[in-house]
Amino acid sequence: MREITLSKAVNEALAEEMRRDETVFIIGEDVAEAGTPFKVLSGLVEEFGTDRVLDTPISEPGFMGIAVGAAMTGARPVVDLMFGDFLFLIMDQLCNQAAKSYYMSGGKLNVPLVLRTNLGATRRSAAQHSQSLHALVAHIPGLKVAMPSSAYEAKGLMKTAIRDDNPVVIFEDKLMYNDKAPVPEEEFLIPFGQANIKREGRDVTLIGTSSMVQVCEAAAETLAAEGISAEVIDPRTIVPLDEATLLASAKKTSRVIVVDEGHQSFGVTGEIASRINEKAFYHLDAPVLRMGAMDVPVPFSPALEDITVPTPEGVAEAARRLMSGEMIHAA
Amino acid sequence: MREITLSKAVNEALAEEMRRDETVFIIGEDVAEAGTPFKVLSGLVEEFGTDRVLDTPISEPGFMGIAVGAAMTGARPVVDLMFGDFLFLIMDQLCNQAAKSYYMSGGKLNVPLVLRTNLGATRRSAAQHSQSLHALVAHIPGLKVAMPSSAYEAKGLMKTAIRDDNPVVIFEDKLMYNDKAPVPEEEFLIPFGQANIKREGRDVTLIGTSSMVQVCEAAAETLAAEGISAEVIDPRTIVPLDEATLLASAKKTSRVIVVDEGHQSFGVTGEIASRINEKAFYHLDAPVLRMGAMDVPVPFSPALEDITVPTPEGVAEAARRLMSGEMIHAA
Amino acid sequence: MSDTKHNTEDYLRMYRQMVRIRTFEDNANQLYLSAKMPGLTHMYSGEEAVAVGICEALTDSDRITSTHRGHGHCVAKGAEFKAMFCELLGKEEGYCRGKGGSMHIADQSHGNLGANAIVGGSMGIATGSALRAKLQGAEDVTVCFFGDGATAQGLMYEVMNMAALWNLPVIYACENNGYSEYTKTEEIAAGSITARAEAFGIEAHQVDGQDVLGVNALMQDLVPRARKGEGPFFVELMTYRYHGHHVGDINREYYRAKDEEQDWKENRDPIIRMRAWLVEQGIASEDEIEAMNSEIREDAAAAVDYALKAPYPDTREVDMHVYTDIAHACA
Amino acid sequence: MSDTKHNTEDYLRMYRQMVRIRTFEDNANQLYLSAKMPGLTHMYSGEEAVAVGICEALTDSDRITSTHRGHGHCVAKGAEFKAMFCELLGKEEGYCRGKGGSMHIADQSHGNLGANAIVGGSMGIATGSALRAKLQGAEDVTVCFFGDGATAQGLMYEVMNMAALWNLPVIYACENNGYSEYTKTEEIAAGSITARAEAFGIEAHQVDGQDVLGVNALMQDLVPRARKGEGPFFVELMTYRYHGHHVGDINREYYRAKDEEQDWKENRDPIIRMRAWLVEQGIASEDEIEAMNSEIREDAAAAVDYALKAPYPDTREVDMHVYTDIAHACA
Ligand SMILES: Cc1ncc(C[n+]2csc(CCOP(=O)(O)OP(=O)(O)O)c2C)c(N)n1
Ligand SMILES: Cc1ncc(C[n+]2csc(CCOP(=O)(O)OP(=O)(O)O)c2C)c(N)n1
Ligand SMILES: [Mg+2]
Ligand SMILES: [Mg+2]
Repeated sequence: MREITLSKAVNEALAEEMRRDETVFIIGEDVAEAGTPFKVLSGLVEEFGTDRVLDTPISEPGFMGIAVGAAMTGARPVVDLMFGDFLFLIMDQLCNQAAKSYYMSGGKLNVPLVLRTNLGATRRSAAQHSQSLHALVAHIPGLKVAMPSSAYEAKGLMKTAIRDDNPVVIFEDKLMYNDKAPVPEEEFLIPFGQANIKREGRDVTLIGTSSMVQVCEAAAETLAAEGISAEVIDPRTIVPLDEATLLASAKKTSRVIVVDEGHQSFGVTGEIASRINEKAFYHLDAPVLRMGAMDVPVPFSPALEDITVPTPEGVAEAARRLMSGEMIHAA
Repeated sequence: MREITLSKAVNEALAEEMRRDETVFIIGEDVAEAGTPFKVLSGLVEEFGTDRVLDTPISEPGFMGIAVGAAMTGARPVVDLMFGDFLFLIMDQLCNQAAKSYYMSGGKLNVPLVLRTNLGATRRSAAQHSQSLHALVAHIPGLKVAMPSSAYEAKGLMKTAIRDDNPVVIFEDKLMYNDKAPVPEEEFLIPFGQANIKREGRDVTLIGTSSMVQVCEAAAETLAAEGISAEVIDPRTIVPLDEATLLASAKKTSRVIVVDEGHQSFGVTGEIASRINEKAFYHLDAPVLRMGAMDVPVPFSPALEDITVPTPEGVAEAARRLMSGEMIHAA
Repeated sequence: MSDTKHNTEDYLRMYRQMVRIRTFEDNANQLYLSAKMPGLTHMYSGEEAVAVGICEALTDSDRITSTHRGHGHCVAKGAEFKAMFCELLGKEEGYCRGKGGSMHIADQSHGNLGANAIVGGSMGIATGSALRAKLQGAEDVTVCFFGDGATAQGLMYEVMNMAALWNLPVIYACENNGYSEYTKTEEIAAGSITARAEAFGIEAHQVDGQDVLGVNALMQDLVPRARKGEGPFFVELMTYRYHGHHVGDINREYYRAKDEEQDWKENRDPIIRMRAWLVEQGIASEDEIEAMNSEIREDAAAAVDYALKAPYPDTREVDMHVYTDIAHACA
Repeated sequence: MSDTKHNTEDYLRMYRQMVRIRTFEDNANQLYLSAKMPGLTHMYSGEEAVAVGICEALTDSDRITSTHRGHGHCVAKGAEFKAMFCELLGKEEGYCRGKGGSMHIADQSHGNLGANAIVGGSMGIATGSALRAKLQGAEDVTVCFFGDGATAQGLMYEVMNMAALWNLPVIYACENNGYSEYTKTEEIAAGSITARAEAFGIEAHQVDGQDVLGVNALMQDLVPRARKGEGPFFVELMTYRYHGHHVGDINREYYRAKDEEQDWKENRDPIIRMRAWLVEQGIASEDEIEAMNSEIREDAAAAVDYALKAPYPDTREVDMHVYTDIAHACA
């Protein structure tokens, strides 16, 4: 199968859906001629024109609100939010308006929009351009949250998101835009709420989101060499969450590590770990371990930044601890 | 000891601190003559004048940003955010600016401000005036988060918050403003990061935040009558979190329920449950149970709203299930 | 006003709609005072000429966005009493199935995109609806209602900028009733409100909001111009609310003199003015008008009765309408 | 310009500071091009007269807030090269101990409240600093630097409104360099930028931002007036950035013609203009100026050298400075 970059995968998904459905349009800063700073949208304005690839002023709350209104009345906007950190600026329009409209109207006014944004540290962009804020969005009922872990997922989930009649937030890892993966030429969609078992294993389950799937896969490689068989699972969407697949794996391996690039505290790892603890407790040989990003603003200095996020070594080490039974003494 | 309302307790705390420290001022909508819609601040403008009790236009991001700048340069603002739901409007100033300034400046520019706001449903205020959004704030490093459960805590935590050199967010339960509790006449502070064991017990630990402490206490009463001895713990601040006290209780009772009024998914209950699972796993007879608010926008209709939040009956029922060992089959 | 003979029906309908709003509010207030309505609500009484003068210049396919003080807009845009009272009481037959209540009430089928409990929260939505109209070549115009207080929200300037850059068919209708909550407009608005719109190159008008014919005449000019792509426009409507900020705001002399209220009610009431004009012009006799008034009163009484007896939504509805495609979000 | 003789030192310092900024930027760009600098950075070259003309009218106790394009403000407000280059490279001796980097750089001890990576993010901070000054009877003035692109952020209007209502000693300095990222200002700003400030009753000026003496003269007038409570003021400074949006934005002809760049560089360069004027006025000879330039060049080279060799912060610093009173946030 051909291999394309994550960036290209997103671009293709958007182009295909825009061809299929005239009501789809893109709105955001420097999305047209510039194709975004990450160049993900290059070429789209040439095909679809400035009416469907709309450059906005630097008004995140404004264009997010505009997207909500357009979505409510028959369009399907794809909002481009340049950095995930800017979510803080649009939370009201996203969480008080988009997320609640369908419910508050008793099922009358739905908001089919997609918010494309990103996450991920280690790009030397410091505290306001490096956050992974998907947990905040996942906490708000009414929003769906997709976290592609490769070009394949980026394409399939984006297409599903655009066709979804609810507001969907997609977090792309900005460090992965140039990473290639096999992506079929033919059209495909990835349904929401279906986890992907990236690698089967017996001894320990590694659940990773977004780029942490790669981290888990790398850890699994290392562990395999040591005779530890790790299962790697990518939930792909955290809302809705495919609990069944996660629980089945937990029950099989009896040991679970959840890895996510958001801050660890009050984040995604706590939710997933809790669900597994609650529903597979008597099958577990050890507590579900969590590995999130450190609870610190992301530092600029490379010497500091790199140690704030989970690494394959860290995950492998945690898996070894789980296997060794060492946890018994800790807990 | 005299009993005063939570509203009066907050008012006293502010008045005392404003008398003690000239740099403390209050800023927000209708805080002066109106004393806020909840009348919590009545009388303060009469004592301290409109320079220290500042009415603003309806510009939440604006006055939050102003508070950050004032705090950075030598004042101690107490920001009044009328409804916790409006947090979505000020997230950028709170989370990108206030929370990170000290870190981004390498320890040079700290931001000693207090953000007073509220949480709590069942006031028939619908989806945009009923949210309990403390989990979002707790996820962001650099912020401290206090959740008073009675007039006593409301006073002691507010005074501590004002003297803290970091940004602190205090969530008052808007349904509790008229609830009375014993509060000493003499000055007192409640240190952050110290949980309060509200009731000792042997069989099950009920951890509740804010108004859920009352819910847990009521459940404990019911359970006591049935011969089940419940320990009730109020963490008082969720950042910093007094893990030690929670773990000690979990190890003692072997059964834990965490009750919080925020949405259950990706919220506070998952964090607390995970920490206990991680660090007291081998002492637990059953999985830590979580009871948050339903994952739905808060509905207006009383018939629906009341069932979205944890109740004493629900907590008692969950405790009974834990005691009966029924969980084994569920998990 | 030249076409008096030809427009007889229009004039009578405007009068009728204003009386319907006033009557609706009188009943809503009564429901509150007799403790039959859950929560609080904001009365539109006194401002009827604004909603009616504007909405009578719109067609059913034109859209509006409304505010926390939204009953007037809802009636003026074509809603019926029964479903409105049902919504106010949280009943299943309400426009939002009881999930929205007063602050989210809307007859969505007549183009009302919802009342909004976030001050200024609908400005993006209205502008987005207009963007959708432009992109899709639709002819509808969107009117964004908001109060003087909402002009303090930055969102307004963001979306006005985009509306102006893109010539969107949106009309910003600022209902300046002299107060936001308990504060006079001059204390929260520096400079000039219309000049703010003009600075973005938007044509702005100030008009007497108590003169339904004047309001309507202006809109009869602006709406077709907006349809032709000459928008956006900004209109400041000088008006007054007769009640307190909400039904519970009864002792309000500390911020507003009784004399002032009396003056507006006696000398500038839009209904009294219109009635006198109708009689003077020979369009309707006093008797005919009285008959119309009582018919409306009876209608309202019957609707209140109906709503009081109507059933609440089934509790199973609580987690419906969170997502379009997930029947029960918490199942 | 009448006081030429008396102000010789001031003129020389202004020239010197402009050259220092240009030299700093040339070195920073070089560090990027030679892959010695982590991440990206935004060059101030071309805009020197703005920062210098303004900051030379301020005292050390006056405050400024800065932007993502903040090196110029930082130098102009009194920072030294060594700590600046150390910060740029993420070293421990940087002004922010390497935690901030280019986008958060600030010599806090000279009243710089920080560069800010959120466009418009510092507008509240600057206004709050001014509020603090007013409340505490301090005499300092705060200057808020921001770009033309930032005028699209609603926050600006919120805080201008409050600054105007409360007569705060703040000066909003809009650096209009014709572009925000890859978009021309006229495509993102409707109407007139100064008129927007005037609509809030704020005195606004437009000035040639390439003329350091003109900028300084205006500020010498406005700063003392602001100190006396006659503020706020708004100044739009017409300027130009010589480099791309950031150092990596090299092929930029798709949004900006080379001719245009050349014209600004050759015919309107603030340093060339000032140099010619100094010589013409007999304040400095060409030789003296050359000597000054090379001294600055050597200074910079030495500082770069120093910074390259300086140590990174110890990894134990990673969770320090999250809170003032918690030594290690993740301990
Ligand atoms: C963002 C936000 N801030 C504050 C409030 C609380 N609040 C509700 S109505 C209101 C006053 C609104 O004034 P205005 O816009 O003039 O409308 P009016 O009530 O006069 O019709 C306020 C402050 C809110 N609902 N939303
Ligand atoms: C809130 C926010 N939106 C978008 C960005 C990305 N961004 C960084 S600089 C910039 C352009 C800023 O333009 P302007 O204010 O004119 O400043 P200039 O770069 O021209 O100095 C943008 C869009 C950001 N950093 N913050
Ligand atoms: Mg008003
Ligand atoms: Mg610019």
